[in-house]
Amino acid sequence: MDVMKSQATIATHCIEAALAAILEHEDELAHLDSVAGDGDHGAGMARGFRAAVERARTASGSGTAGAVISNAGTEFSRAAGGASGALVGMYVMMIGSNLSGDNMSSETVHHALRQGLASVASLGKAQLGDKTMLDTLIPFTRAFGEAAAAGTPLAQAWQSALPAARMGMESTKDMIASRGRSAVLKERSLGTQDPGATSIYYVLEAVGRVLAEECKP
Amino acid sequence: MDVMKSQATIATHCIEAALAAILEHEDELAHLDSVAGDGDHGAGMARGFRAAVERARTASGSGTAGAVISNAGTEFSRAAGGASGALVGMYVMMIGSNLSGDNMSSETVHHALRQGLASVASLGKAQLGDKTMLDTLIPFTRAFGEAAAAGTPLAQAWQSALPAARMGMESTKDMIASRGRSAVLKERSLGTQDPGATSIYYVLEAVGRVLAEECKP
Amino acid sequence: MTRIWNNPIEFKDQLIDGFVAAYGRIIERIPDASGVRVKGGPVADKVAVLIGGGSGHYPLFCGLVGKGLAMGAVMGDIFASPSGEEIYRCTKAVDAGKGVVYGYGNYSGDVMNFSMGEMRAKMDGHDVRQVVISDDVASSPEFDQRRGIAGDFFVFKALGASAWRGDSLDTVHAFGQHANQRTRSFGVAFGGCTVPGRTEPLFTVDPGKMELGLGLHGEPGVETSEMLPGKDIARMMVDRLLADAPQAAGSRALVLLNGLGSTKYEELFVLYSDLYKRLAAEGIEVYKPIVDELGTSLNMAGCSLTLMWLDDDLQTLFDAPSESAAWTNM
Amino acid sequence: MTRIWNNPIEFKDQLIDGFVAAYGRIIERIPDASGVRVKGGPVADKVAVLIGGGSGHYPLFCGLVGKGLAMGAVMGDIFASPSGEEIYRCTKAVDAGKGVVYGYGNYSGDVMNFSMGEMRAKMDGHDVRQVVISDDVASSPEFDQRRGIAGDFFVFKALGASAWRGDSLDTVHAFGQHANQRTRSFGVAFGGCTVPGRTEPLFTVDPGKMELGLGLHGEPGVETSEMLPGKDIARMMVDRLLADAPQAAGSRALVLLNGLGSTKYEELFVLYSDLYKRLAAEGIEVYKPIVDELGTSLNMAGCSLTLMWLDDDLQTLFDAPSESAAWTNM
Ligand SMILES: Nc1ncnc2c1ncn2[C@@H]1O[C@H](COP(=O)(O)OP(=O)(O)O)[C@@H](O)[C@H]1O
Ligand SMILES: Nc1ncnc2c1ncn2[C@@H]1O[C@H](COP(=O)(O)OP(=O)(O)O)[C@@H](O)[C@H]1O
Ligand SMILES: [Mg+2]
Ligand SMILES: [Mg+2]
Ligand SMILES: [Mg+2]
Ligand SMILES: [Mg+2]
Repeated sequence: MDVMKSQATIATHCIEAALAAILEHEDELAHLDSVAGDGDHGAGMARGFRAAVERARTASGSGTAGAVISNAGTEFSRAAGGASGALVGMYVMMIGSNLSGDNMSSETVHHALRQGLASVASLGKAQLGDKTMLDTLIPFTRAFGEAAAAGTPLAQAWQSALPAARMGMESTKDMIASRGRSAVLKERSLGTQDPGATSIYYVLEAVGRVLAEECKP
Repeated sequence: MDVMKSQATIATHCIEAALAAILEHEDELAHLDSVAGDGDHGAGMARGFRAAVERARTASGSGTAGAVISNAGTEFSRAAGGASGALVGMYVMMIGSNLSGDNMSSETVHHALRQGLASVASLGKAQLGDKTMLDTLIPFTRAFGEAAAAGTPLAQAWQSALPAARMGMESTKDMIASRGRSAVLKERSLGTQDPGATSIYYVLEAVGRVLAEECKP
Repeated sequence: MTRIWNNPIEFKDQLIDGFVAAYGRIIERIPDASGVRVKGGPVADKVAVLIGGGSGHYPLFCGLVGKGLAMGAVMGDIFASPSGEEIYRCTKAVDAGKGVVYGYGNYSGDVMNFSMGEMRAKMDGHDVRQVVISDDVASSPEFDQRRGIAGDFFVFKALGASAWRGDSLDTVHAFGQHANQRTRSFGVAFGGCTVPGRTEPLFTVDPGKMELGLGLHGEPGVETSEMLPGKDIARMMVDRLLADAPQAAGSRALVLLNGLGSTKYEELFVLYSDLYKRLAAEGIEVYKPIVDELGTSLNMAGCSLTLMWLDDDLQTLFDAPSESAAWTNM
Repeated sequence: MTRIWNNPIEFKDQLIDGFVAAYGRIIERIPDASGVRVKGGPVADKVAVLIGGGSGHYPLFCGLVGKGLAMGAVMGDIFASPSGEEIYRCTKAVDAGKGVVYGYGNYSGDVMNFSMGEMRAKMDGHDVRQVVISDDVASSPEFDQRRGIAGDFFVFKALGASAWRGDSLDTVHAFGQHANQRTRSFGVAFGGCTVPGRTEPLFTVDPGKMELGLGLHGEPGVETSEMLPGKDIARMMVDRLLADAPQAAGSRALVLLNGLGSTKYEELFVLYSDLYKRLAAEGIEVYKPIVDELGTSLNMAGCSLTLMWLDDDLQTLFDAPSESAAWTNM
């Protein structure tokens, strides 16, 4: 892969773009989480990414993309708290620590995304259809993997996987929660999109924009 | 004075009519008291007269009008509490204990009303113009005294004094409280009629109706 | 708003019933009266402190009855002083023969009713003194015209501790007066409360505004201000209190940041994070601060700051152990 | 709604700052972490109970740190579990070498974060056990799927008393599990709370309705009902709890009637006046009932009833003296 900027810088931009996307949607996320949860999802994601951005910037000077991202994930976790703090933090951290060296191809990224996904699934013990962020992440990772297997470069592979992620996110509207706080409310969560599935989609979309801009093939 | 019913019965009816009048205006009194006070004036007057009615009924069989009224006043005080409990209770009690024997002429009633008024003034240390129930009671007692001095029978004297009481009550709208809870709020009480001045007017009016009906000259 | 009730008319009786059922290990109902006293009745050889006022202010007043605190409390209806008759009955029920000190907030209804109760009790041979608490600096420029609000707590603690250690009637009374002289409060309100059976609040505060100088009975404040961030509320509270500090009272003070009902603990701690810095900057040496609800106004939104300037006597009285439904210290 | 704040982002830090400033005589800040511990640091030869969760529930969690109670509390943001990292740091700061028992309410965020904290602490050689509290009968038919609400208090008291009298790690942990097994709660809500910096409540309840099975984090109830008079709420609460009573647990029970924030003491006592009769009619022998705010949800309107069925061990643990900012008993 051929890039103009250092991969650590691009990684930092990805984290920054994620923060911007969350801040833009903070009220919407708060609202989604208040229907059947405790309304703090927007604030928690913002808290996490604010701290993650600071750490990414510090790490970016000396480190690799992987180091930037894993540091950002650790810091996200520490600062955010809550279910999403643990899960998203773990996701970002595992992606970072599985991005070996500076070889950021769509295949290595796919490997990292799968490790991230596996860690979220094992930490949260949720499955597809449980109305969680997994409903965005699983289809995204699958679609990304197919593109990567077909040899699509990173930025395009990422773009090509977003529609699947969006469909996954939207599918949570019709689901009844069975994990996380809103699980208690069962039917009450019906009709409302899952906040975690929504925020993680915004993050994926923001990262896609940075990759499209900055990873010139 | 020539009456059909026993004076004790009439006295009991007066207390009952007072209760009915307060209940009818309970919300209005609550509202007036909430502007600069604590909103409990309607409830307190109702509590007092409810208890007073029970006691009056018990006392009515064996006692004189004076005994009925003084018992009702004592019971009003005990049950109502608050500033108006002390003041109105004292007022009613002092009227009752100054109604000697069964001779209920406008003159003996005037004497009793003056004793009641004096006790309220000395207990509360308020003066005309302080935005209290005294602003109803003082003009009422004065006008009643004039009619009594002119030899007007009880029921008519009472009627003739009500307009002065009403004017007194209405004059509290333009006063700034300087006694009682609302005194603290000073200007905030301007424009609102004093709750105690209002409730005592309703009581006087209700008693007037009973006297007009039941004291046939 | 007040939502749990059966019948507004029976509200007070049911609340006393529930309170007595819950805290029967500490207090007991005074027979035939609207009040409670320490379990087992008045304690021999001790002056009895009798506190009271309207209901709706828990833990004022019944929550502060117990060893080291009040011997009894007489309870009026919501926001209504108890009647002279009830006060009289409770006086008889707490006096162990050493006399009784009344402690209550300065409201005209309470003053009249406690004075009537005192009159009757004296006729029966009870020795009675009064401490009328007037800590609210917002309510009048003249000290003894002021209302009593959350400062009640510090005065009751001093009265109770003095009585329980066996001080004479005159001494207990003098400590109560002294405690009141050294206590100042200032409060702000953000929203009014709703009494049982009614659906409208006693007053409302426009969005973006706050009321200064709240009353503890749901009375609105004495003036209206723009809503301020925590640190500016802290500054204003401290300024108002210090402008009215008792003369030559030193710099050591108890501090109570009191929630009125709906302004909750986390907010109070945030406010306190600015208050303590402000108090320190003004040279106040804070002793055992309290951030809690010790005098409420049903579910009113707001809070008040109280300082009681200490001397060694008052500090000893505050430190003395006590045990009641709502305040226990060892 | 939450009205006092400076900057919503700094709300938690300022509340910890204010809490530590106010109660520095009992607790101290854990350096470099979002938490507090008993003043002077962990006590030698004692197992440390570390409690925690999101903020907004005072006195849960920091208000219950002190002698006879928790050794420390780790504090998350409003309604957000503290992170694994914070939990790890606090674990290190409270362990006196005898091991640590975590006590917290069963929410997926808390479970994940405490488990991550435990994992890291174990890697550093700390011996850690967990008691995950699941008292809310409304939240699931399966006991260990249930949320933790006000029952936290009874479990913390048992854990703390066991730890402070010197029990081993296994014993403290076992008493915590046992206490949780015997604790049941059921709550109702009348109105939602508003978190700092927002203007809309998390949920609203239509006039004339109430929510059954409230969450302690501003989650709405699991079903909606007509608003009922106090005595019917009392009946329903008791029925729901007894339908789910632990097996063969006897009839003696602690009782906590807990206010969520805006449902005030007087209302709770009125409700208790019906509850105690109902409990007696059902043969429950109530021990030292508590009517208070021991687990709030900012200014949410509502309340919950908790029973902990006692045996002699649990009764002894409850009676053991303790002293913290919000709970002191002698
Ligand atoms: N066990 C789980 N597995 C996967 N995702 C989960 C799980 N529990 C919660 N989530 C996700 O976290 C989101 C809620 O996050 P947030 O509101 O920040 O945390 P909390 O529930 O602690 O308040 C949910 O919308 C859901 O997507
Ligand atoms: N010192 C006083 N002298 C005469 N009337 C008074 C005095 N204080 C209060 N009042 C009357 O009592 C009324 C308020 O009564 P109420 O609301 O029942 O008592 P409280 O003020 O204790 O709540 C006032 O409107 C006023 O008319
Ligand atoms: Mg949430
Ligand atoms: Mg009034
Ligand atoms: Mg009143
Ligand atoms: Mg949360």
